[in-house]
Amino acid sequence: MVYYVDNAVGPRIRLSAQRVRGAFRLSVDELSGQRLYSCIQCGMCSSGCPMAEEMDILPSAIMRLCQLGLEEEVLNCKTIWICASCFMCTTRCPKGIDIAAVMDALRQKALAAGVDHFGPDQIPPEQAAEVPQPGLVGVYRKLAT
Amino acid sequence: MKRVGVFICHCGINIAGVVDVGRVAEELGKNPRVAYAQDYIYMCSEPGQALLRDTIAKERLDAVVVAACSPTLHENTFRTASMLAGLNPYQCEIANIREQCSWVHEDKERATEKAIRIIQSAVEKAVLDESLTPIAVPLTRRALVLGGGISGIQAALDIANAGYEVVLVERLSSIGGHMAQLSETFPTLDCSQCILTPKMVEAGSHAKIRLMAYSELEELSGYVGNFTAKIRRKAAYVNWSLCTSCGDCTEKCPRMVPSEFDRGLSKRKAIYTPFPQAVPNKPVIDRDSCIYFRNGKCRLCEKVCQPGAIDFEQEDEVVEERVGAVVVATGYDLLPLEQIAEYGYGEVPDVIDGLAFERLLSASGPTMGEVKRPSDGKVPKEVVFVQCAGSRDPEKYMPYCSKICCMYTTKHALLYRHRVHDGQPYIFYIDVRTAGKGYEEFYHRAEEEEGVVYLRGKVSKIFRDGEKTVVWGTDTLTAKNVEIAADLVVLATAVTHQQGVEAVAQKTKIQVDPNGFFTEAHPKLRPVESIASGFFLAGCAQGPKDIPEAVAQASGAASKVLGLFSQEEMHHDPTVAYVNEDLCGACRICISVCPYDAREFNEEKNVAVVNEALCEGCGACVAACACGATQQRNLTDRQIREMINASVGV
Amino acid sequence: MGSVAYYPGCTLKDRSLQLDQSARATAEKLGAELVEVQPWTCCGAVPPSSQERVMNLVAPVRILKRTRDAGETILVTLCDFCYNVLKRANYRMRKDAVLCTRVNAYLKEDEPLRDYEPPPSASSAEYRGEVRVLHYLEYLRDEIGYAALAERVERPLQGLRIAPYYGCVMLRPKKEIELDDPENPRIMEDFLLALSAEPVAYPYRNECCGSFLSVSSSDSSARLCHEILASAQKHGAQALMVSCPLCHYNLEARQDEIAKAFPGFEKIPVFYFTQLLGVALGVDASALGFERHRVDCRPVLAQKDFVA
Amino acid sequence: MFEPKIVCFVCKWCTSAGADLAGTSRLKYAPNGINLRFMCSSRVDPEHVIWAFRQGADGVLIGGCHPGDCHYQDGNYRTQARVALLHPLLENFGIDPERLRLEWISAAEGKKFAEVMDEFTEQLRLKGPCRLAVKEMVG
Repeated sequence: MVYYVDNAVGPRIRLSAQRVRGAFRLSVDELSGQRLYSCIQCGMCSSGCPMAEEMDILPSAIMRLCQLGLEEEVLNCKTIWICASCFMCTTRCPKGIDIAAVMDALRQKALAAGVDHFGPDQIPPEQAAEVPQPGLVGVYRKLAT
Repeated sequence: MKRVGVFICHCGINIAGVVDVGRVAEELGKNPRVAYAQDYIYMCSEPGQALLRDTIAKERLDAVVVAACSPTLHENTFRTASMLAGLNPYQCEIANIREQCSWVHEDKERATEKAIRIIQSAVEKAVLDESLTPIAVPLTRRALVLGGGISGIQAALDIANAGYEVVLVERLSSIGGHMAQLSETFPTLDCSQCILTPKMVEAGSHAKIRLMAYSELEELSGYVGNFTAKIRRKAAYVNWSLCTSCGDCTEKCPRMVPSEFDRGLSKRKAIYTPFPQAVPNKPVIDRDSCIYFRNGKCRLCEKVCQPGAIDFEQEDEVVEERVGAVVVATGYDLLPLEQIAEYGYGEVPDVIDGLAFERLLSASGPTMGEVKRPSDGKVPKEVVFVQCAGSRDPEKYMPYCSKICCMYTTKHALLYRHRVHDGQPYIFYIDVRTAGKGYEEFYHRAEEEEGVVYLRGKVSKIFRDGEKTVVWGTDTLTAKNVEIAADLVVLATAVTHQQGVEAVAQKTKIQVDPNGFFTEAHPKLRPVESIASGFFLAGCAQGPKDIPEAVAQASGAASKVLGLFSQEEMHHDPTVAYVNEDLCGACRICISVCPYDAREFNEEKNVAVVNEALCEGCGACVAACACGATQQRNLTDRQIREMINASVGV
Repeated sequence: MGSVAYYPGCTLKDRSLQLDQSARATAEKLGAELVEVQPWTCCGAVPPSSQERVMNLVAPVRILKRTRDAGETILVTLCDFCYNVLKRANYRMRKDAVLCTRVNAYLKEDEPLRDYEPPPSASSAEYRGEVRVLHYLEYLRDEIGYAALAERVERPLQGLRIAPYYGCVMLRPKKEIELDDPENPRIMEDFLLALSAEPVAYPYRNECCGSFLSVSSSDSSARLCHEILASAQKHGAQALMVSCPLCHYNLEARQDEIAKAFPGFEKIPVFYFTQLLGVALGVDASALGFERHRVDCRPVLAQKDFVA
Repeated sequence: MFEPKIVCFVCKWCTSAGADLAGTSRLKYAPNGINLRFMCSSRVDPEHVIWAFRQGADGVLIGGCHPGDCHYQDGNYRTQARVALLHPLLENFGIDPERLRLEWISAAEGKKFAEVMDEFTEQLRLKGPCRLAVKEMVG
């Protein structure tokens, strides 16, 4: 039985060593080659993100959720599919974290579950014929397995 | 009749451009009280000063008025010049016709009128000015330091090393303060004992320091340079001069009570030294716990003491010391856990405070440096640290930031990780404040390299659940509520004023702020002095601060004391209050309004008198005096009336 | 100047022919010949990050290795994505010895399959980042020099107000690209000044155009592009200038959609920098591929008599 | 135009220093006030105020440090209390209490000093001469 309204905060999350030092954060660290613990939550990545207004979770909050090992929240969010890999965050991060790489790592983990977020049927043929290759390769590489 | 000379400065065109200085000189010349009036281009220049000096001699002037810039700039210059010409410096008055006239007005006619009135008013004052000499006050070059923590030790050593005697008074039986309880210090992680104990030993054995441990200030009288302190040496029930510090008494004592030094995490005896490195290393009997004092039997310690140092008949002794300056370094305390309702009122066994955790981390602590929780001695695998426990909470606890907790909690988490490799520390914080050299780097080290999880949000509730201590908090960064089933919770409880600060404040008359910390004379420019002369502040008694800051302030206070001691004798502005004893109605209002206790009542003569050494010359008592008996030198009511007359042009 | 090794990349051979065409024409005018190092493959098109790093690096490093083996020290490229991929791959080959060894191991494996004969001088030595990857703009700035370039200008673009658009991958991430300051770049502005054109300063020059999102989420891309274009117009630009085919596609080819979504939006031409260079150097307009544009660039140029 | 005479009792530490700052900042204000510089505003005896009015002042300004900033701990609080008691007294004497003004002007508030002087002057201009001038009393 679920009593919550849509997008309610949800139940208290139990933090534990297992969670915060668990496999999820470590795998994101490894996949991205970054250290999530070095994020100081200053929010600069969020404040400069051109796509932030369309995201459900700000990039800095994504970093935070990863730090706490909240895998489900991260992998089910929209943000990671909205990131355009423009590297604005990466360029400005005061701790030198490649946040775009973290987003890539998260997409990769989410895609490993087998659900593509983009398919050939979603692109009109006339567009497919004229979009420059980096756009096509990019969308398949980032949003599909 | 007094011969008054008036000198009007042009200050180039700064004054003369707006004020018709020639006309001013002419007008003043008409005043029958003015014997001489002259304008000059730059009065502060050497020729200007020479003019002043020469005219004083030539015209046999008894007083001068220099109409020029603000007295804050050149009052000293002109008073010195007057003095060189043989005039008493208090016979020189400044009329400010630049900052408060020529620079602020455009209408030349009216500015000239105003300048004339300003100067006339100064002339009226000068006519009635007395010749005064600064009040000389003798000086005892000996300092009293209250409190034997790191601040007190530092101040005492600095003063003593400069060659002056120090009386160092410590309430407990050993100096060292809270620093002696600490394990390691941030951000360098050097061992607290290792850097503190040499200083304790030095202070304890210094030829110029009279260490009075287990003593408290009973009474303080006098004023700057001349205090008399009565110090109560509490009965230790041990004759320290006979005691050899062998420790046999402590070993044999059958009575065990919680150790204050270990924050209740271990037991001590009823006869004890608080910790092994204590200075002086002499035991005291805790009368409240001692079996003999409670029911008249036991005296085991006495039996085993070979030198016969145990003395159950010992009584408190009050010693009188004369000192010239007082350094207040009475330290801090922590907000008791028992006062924090939402964190279990101190009833959850595995909720401890920061100093207790220091003892758990300390190699010489109750667990020899192994982190074991109080409830069952198990090594905690998940430890939650809660910052701002009682700080930054004006509603329920302390309104201020305790300043040191961010850093010591970071240190705690880091040291915990060093001791328990598979342990997970969490820190709940509101802000992480790391303003200090190497502090931010230290914080990053904990977060990045040691995997300390920082959670931004205040813990709302802590409760026991079986073996676990459950912490309910939030992480505002993800906007999610979190809970942690912790094995140990460490509260960074608020740094509060020392117990008994009210008594010290009352005895010393030093102002205390609403939070119980001693108030500095100026928050920026006089941070180590009290507004009351002769009192200096050091360490957490003035406000929460870390060791480097406390030491810096202690050295600052010591240097202020040394500055005071370096004077031949002290001087004091003579424009103080005085009493026409014939007029005094003995109402004593003056005594009640004086902020400096400079007004006293002479029972013999039945009049109120002024202690000139203490009087700061504010004039509050003069205005309060109903019968005009109290006057202020060179600012009498008569002078003020004449000045008013001149300024309205009567 | 002689010949220069050149990597056009897929897009320039297919969807952005005018970029390739105009670059070659301008190089020729400047006395340099852009020579493709054959055979070449796709660089991978997506900047390498995440764990796929190793596999993603094989293609670009192969291109770089072949360039080195052909005896070249410089590789010029135009497409910002190719530039980003090649330059970052090169950076990693220089900085990460372990990664370098692993990538080279893969390259060894494909040796038996190679369909080309390595030049006799080429060694099978591991590739360690020896080649310098240069953007054509960078080549113009650092190898030819903007001062020298200015001297070659036949038709100064006096009075032409151009908003340079940098986009993302040309400048970022700074540590690996090091072309210019990513927050306050000068390379395009200085280029325009060399051509006597007037660079327009506007805040959106390094904001993202949406990149591949124009495929998956075209509304988002349209929003971003509209902000960029409107900002440039507000600051007085007559046209934009880009170097990236994807930026060009998003900012130019999709202006119909932008106009639909944002009433009041007025279309604005978007040049490739090579086209403006061509005009200034006196290359015939027919060789610059203007006919391939959706928003005709020629009226802006014709206004000032830069082209017929 | 009627130009009121204002006697200003200013404390040395704050208000006089604020007036000096108005000068160093070259602010311009009405020249109607003459500053009498005391150590502390608490030196001002209510009698001085009455005396000033008797001698022909049209307004009296007392300037002290802001609450909590008094150089002598709490002198300005005493001043405040005295002024509060003095106001009804002035009324009894037939003096408009608004002619006695208490202002906290710090050493940093040169602008405030200038503004207060202008405003007070204007206020007194509108009120006209204080009728408790000594001439009237004597006459």
